Amino acid sequence: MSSDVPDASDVADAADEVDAADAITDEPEANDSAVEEAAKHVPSGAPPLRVEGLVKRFGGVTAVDGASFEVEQGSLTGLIGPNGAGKSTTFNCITGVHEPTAGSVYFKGEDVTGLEPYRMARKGLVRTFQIARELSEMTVLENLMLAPKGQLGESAIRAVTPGLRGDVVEQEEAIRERAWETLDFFEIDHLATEHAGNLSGGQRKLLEMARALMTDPEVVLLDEPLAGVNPTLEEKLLDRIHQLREDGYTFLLVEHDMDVIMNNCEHVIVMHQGSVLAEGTGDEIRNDERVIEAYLGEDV
Amino acid sequence: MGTTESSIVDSARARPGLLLVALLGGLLLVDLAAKLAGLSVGPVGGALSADRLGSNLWNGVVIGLVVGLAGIGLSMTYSILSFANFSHGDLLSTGAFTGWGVAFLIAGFGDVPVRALLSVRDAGSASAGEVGAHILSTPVAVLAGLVAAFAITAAVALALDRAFYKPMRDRDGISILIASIGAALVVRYAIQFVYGSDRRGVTASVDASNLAFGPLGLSVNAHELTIVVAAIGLMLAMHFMLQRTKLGTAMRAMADNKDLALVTGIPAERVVTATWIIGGGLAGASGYLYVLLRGTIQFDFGWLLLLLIFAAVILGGIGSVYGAIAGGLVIGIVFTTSTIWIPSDFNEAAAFAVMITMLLLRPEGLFGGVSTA
Amino acid sequence: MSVEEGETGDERVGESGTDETTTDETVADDPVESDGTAESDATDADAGTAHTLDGDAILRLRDLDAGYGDLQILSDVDLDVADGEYVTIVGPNGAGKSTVMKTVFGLTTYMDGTVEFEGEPIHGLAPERIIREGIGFVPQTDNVFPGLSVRENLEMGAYILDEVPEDQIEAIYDRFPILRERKDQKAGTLSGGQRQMVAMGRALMLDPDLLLLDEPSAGLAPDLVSDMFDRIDRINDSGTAILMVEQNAKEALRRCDRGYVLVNGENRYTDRGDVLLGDEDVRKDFLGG
Amino acid sequence: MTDASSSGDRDAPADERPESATAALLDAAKRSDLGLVLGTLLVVYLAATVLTFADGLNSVVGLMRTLTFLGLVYALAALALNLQWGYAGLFNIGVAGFMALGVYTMGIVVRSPDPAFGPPGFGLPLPVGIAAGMLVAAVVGLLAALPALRLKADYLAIVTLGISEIVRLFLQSSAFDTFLRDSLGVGTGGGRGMGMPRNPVRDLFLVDGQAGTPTAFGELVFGVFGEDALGVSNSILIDWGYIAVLAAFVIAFYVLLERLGRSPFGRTLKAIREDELVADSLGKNVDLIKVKVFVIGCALMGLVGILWFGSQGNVSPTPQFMPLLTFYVFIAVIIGGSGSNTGSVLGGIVFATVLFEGPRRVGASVRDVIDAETPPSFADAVAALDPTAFLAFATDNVAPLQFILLGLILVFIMHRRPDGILGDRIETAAAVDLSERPSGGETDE
Repeated sequence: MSSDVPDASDVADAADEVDAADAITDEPEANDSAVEEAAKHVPSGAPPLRVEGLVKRFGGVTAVDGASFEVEQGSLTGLIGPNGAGKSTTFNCITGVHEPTAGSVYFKGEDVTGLEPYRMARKGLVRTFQIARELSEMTVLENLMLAPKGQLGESAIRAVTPGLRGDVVEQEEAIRERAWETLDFFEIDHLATEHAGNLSGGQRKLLEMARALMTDPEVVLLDEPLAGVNPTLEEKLLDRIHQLREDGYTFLLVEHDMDVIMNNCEHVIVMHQGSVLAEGTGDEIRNDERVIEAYLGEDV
Repeated sequence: MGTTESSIVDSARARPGLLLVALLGGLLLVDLAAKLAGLSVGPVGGALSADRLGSNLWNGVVIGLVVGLAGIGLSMTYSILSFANFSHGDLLSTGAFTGWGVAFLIAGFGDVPVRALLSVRDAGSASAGEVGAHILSTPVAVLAGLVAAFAITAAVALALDRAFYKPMRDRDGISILIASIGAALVVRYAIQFVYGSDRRGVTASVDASNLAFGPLGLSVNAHELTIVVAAIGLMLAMHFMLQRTKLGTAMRAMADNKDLALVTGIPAERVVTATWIIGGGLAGASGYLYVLLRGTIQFDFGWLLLLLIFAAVILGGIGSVYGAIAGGLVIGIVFTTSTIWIPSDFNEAAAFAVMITMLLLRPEGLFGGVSTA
Repeated sequence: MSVEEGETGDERVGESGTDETTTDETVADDPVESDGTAESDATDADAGTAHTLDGDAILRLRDLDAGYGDLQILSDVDLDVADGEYVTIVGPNGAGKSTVMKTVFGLTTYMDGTVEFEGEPIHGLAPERIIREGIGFVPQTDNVFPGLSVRENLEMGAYILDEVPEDQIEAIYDRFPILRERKDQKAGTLSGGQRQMVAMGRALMLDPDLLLLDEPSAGLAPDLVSDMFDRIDRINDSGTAILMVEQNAKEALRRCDRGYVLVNGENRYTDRGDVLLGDEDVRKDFLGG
Repeated sequence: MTDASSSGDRDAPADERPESATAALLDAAKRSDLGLVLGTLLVVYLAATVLTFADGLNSVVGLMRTLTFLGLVYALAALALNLQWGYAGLFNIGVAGFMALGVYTMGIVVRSPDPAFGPPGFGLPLPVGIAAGMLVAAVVGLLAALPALRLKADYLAIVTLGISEIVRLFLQSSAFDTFLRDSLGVGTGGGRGMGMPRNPVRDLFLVDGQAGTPTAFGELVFGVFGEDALGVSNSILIDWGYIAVLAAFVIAFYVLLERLGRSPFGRTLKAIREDELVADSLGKNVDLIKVKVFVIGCALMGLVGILWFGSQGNVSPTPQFMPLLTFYVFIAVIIGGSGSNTGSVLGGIVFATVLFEGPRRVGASVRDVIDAETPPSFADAVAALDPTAFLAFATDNVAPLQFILLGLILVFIMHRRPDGILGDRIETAAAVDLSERPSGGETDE
């Protein structure tokens, strides 16, 4: 099957619905995202994601200690580092799960430090989880249909009022169609009506990514998307990531499999003891003495 | 890290609710002082005798000790078994009925049929109040009842664990909480079925049982004194058990970190058994003492006390045994002194309000209890 | 005890088995020799592919499959630890190193294969039983009871004994004198290095034949790491076999008798620590190739 | 029904054959939710007929009325709780308090301002009272929810139980009654409670609600079923009229909640129940949605309080609004399986009829046929060493036994069938059909 990427044109219908929804819905945050939605098409000089002097302490433990880096528009950037380097905490600070102790996070030039995860997602930054967090009591299709922004039916009143429900159903049909297309793209359409709890580990990873894409993001943070995935599926997932990149998505990838990082990311950031130790291409990183030392241990 | 002062300012800025509560507390204290001094400025102040305040505080301490004693078991099951036990209040009733049955048996042996004595009710010519035991007239009966209340309730708590909770050991806290509501119904209505639903007096009246402390204007009842001594004794025993015995240390270890306790080789089931025996036994003893204080018994009094016990435990930091005791004292004093400001209809509501405020402002409690789940 | 399944192992490996003095020689005394061995033996692919010992092993894993729930992490892992031996497991992130350790202690989902300790199968036993068999375990994080005093932490290590073994507590205070000074202090108030000592002391309370250490250097300030490794050396010198997972591969391989390199939940290389340390392929496994 | 299922059983292909006849029955009934509810009611009616057959039609219809009324009000309460707990996982055990707020507010708003008739009210029309009742329940729900929803589930449980008790203690308090009279000129009646405004359904049958002067409609109904025809008393017939209203509310609740559930809103609730962080990370404002659903649920509970207790002539805080009421509703939801609206309706009916009323009726019937004096106490019953005497005691004290049974059932369900009697009914959370790919879309491969 050919590349059925659910790109902008494919999802135009649904996206239009979304914009319409934002104008009507009563939640103020949704209006923000409508603005963002419009801004998206205007090329901006600022990088999609920039982290500056990020510090996160838990009690007396400093997990992230002044990390600074940038993710370029349309890139596939790898973030690596030995255990305890602070990668996950950095991820959590960017996505708003933790509030940073100090430092800033910029999304397309805008200071978004400390915004809650849902606000980050609405702005267009979405993440996947290291251990897939599928909603196991929902079907695969429901999992996907949960994600899109600006759903009319998320207003309780619209969902139940007879005169208004027509629009909800119409939008649901568009979202359903887009969900099917996304499932096609990840080749898990045969699992659509399966409860997510019945999926294999690898399939759950695919589901996570498919669901994240349904939010129509600009930047996708992938937390070990390949952990526990078999080689065939791994290839499929990487292939999808590359395809999506060509469609303009930006990826930041945390992965412990070095080969994956070195062979797929054009830019690699190495974290060690909470800060950025080195940056560069895969080859530069591989031959960087400091990186080698960080990974193999220092002389003591 | 700043200095202490700046951190106080910071926390006040970060938590306006806390500031508000502190202000309110300060206002009440000022008002109390004004009342004692007999001053009256607008809505503030009024008249309050030191005697009344003294007796309010004393009553608060007595109730607080009973509630705190009951809270120990609730706190232990929460920290070691990770669920809020809604059947704990009915363990109080279990202890009260069984304990008073034994006390009656000893106090009224020979005069009244045994079956009436054991079911804590009147029979023939003797009313329950007449059989009733008293610490001054029948001290052995009262003390034997206390021991029986502890022992029988411990056995009941253990049986409940084996039948209801053990099969659910690895389930989530809410599922076990719901099962504990079921267990509460079973226990409460088994008590009603066996003992009947009427409220009845149990303590005898004895002349000159009040000891007056002249200078303080306090009049202390012999039963109140018994309760204070017994409750403090049990708390000290509990403290000794927790701090000085291997079992107690293992309990604290389990409450600290269950996974580590497992890999350290602490036999979890044995600790759980001990937890039920001690927690249940203390609940039974406190139920028995509560009835000694009130003088009457009724099948659902423990259930009605449960929320107050929860209030005490949450106030002290759920999971912390010492917090439960301190929380009990605070709740007891709030319960009795709140009548200075509000009608006595609301003293219970005031205690719940204190609990809810605590949960909202500082869910970890005064003493930062164990975090489970 | 039968040893039929011991595959045609490497001679180098067999030697380092039982003798403590060997340990000292290879690890501490003779770095030059190690380098020499590395040169001659590290002929890429065939270097160190036998994962089992010829002789007796107190801990013996064969074809072990394990994981969490339905997620399989380890597949067909073979691993031996001889009496008194010092073995480390290294490997890139996510290789399943800690999983090996937890599986020995019965804390993961066992799927297939065997775990034997001193000739007896131990998989499926409760941790309490495994401790009785003579294995001590120091988890990576949260490895002290913060609300208990140092002494109480140690006492808990000997819970299964009827009496608190005072002489053993004294022995542990002798080994870690700072703990004697802090014996009444709550463990939660100690520094990271001191906590690690409490955790090790607790695991040593029953004088185990084998001590499992999960990343003992994790979270320690760099200047404390060397101290920590020295302490582990001394524990090993007194006869306790060590199986250690370590992030600091360089130091761990330098100090151990034998090392296992795990990649993606499978055995990759097994050899003397210094040999692995000098191996170009091992280095590639860490940084990708 | 039995016939249908057994024939269905025979026709079923071997691999789909259910394990037993009961399973077959359940299986057949599950395919039609309405059939399931009506079938259950039918069984209940059958049992009621058997129990009271000898006493004549009036008794049969009277018992059916009581059972249906209770079944429907519990179904309503269970539906409201299911929205909070079943859909969103919010463990609210203050149901009794929110019901009390609803019905008391309605009473205060609607009652006559004249203190001669008991606690005075504002004397406003009934619809205003109902709206006010729902509003007050919703506002208190909002005040409770705003901070409390950040707490863990077990803390939320204790807070809501505490709020429910505070509400009851206030309503119970004569000081509060006096305070209201002094400040607003209205009262609660304190511990004695307050009389409820006349049920409008009564006006449908009787002119100005006066017995003896039926309306044209009343004339017609009484003529067909009444004492002179089939022999059913007028008051029972009027109650059936109210039951029809309740049934309409059950249907309305059901449709409302199903629509909520089968919408993006319901999908978000389901996601929050399972994993808040996922919902949050996908751009859902979890806190806001939780507050919304909690407030909607509390408003519905207020309405249920009005429909239920507002029709009972008089309300009093104790014992009507004790926490036990909350647990009844919880048991109803748990029996039906939390998360399923059909389950809630069914659980309400089964709880009210089989568990709540059933044992009393059966106990009374058994007591009638036992020829023995009831021993004065349990100890006497045991000491008598006579099984008949013991049975007489047990059947005379069937209420506590019934509660013990309830407790055991609750524990049993948590042990064996945490998904409820209907099993795991995972309902689709979308406004469109998700069972298969719409034909418009391309077919794969």
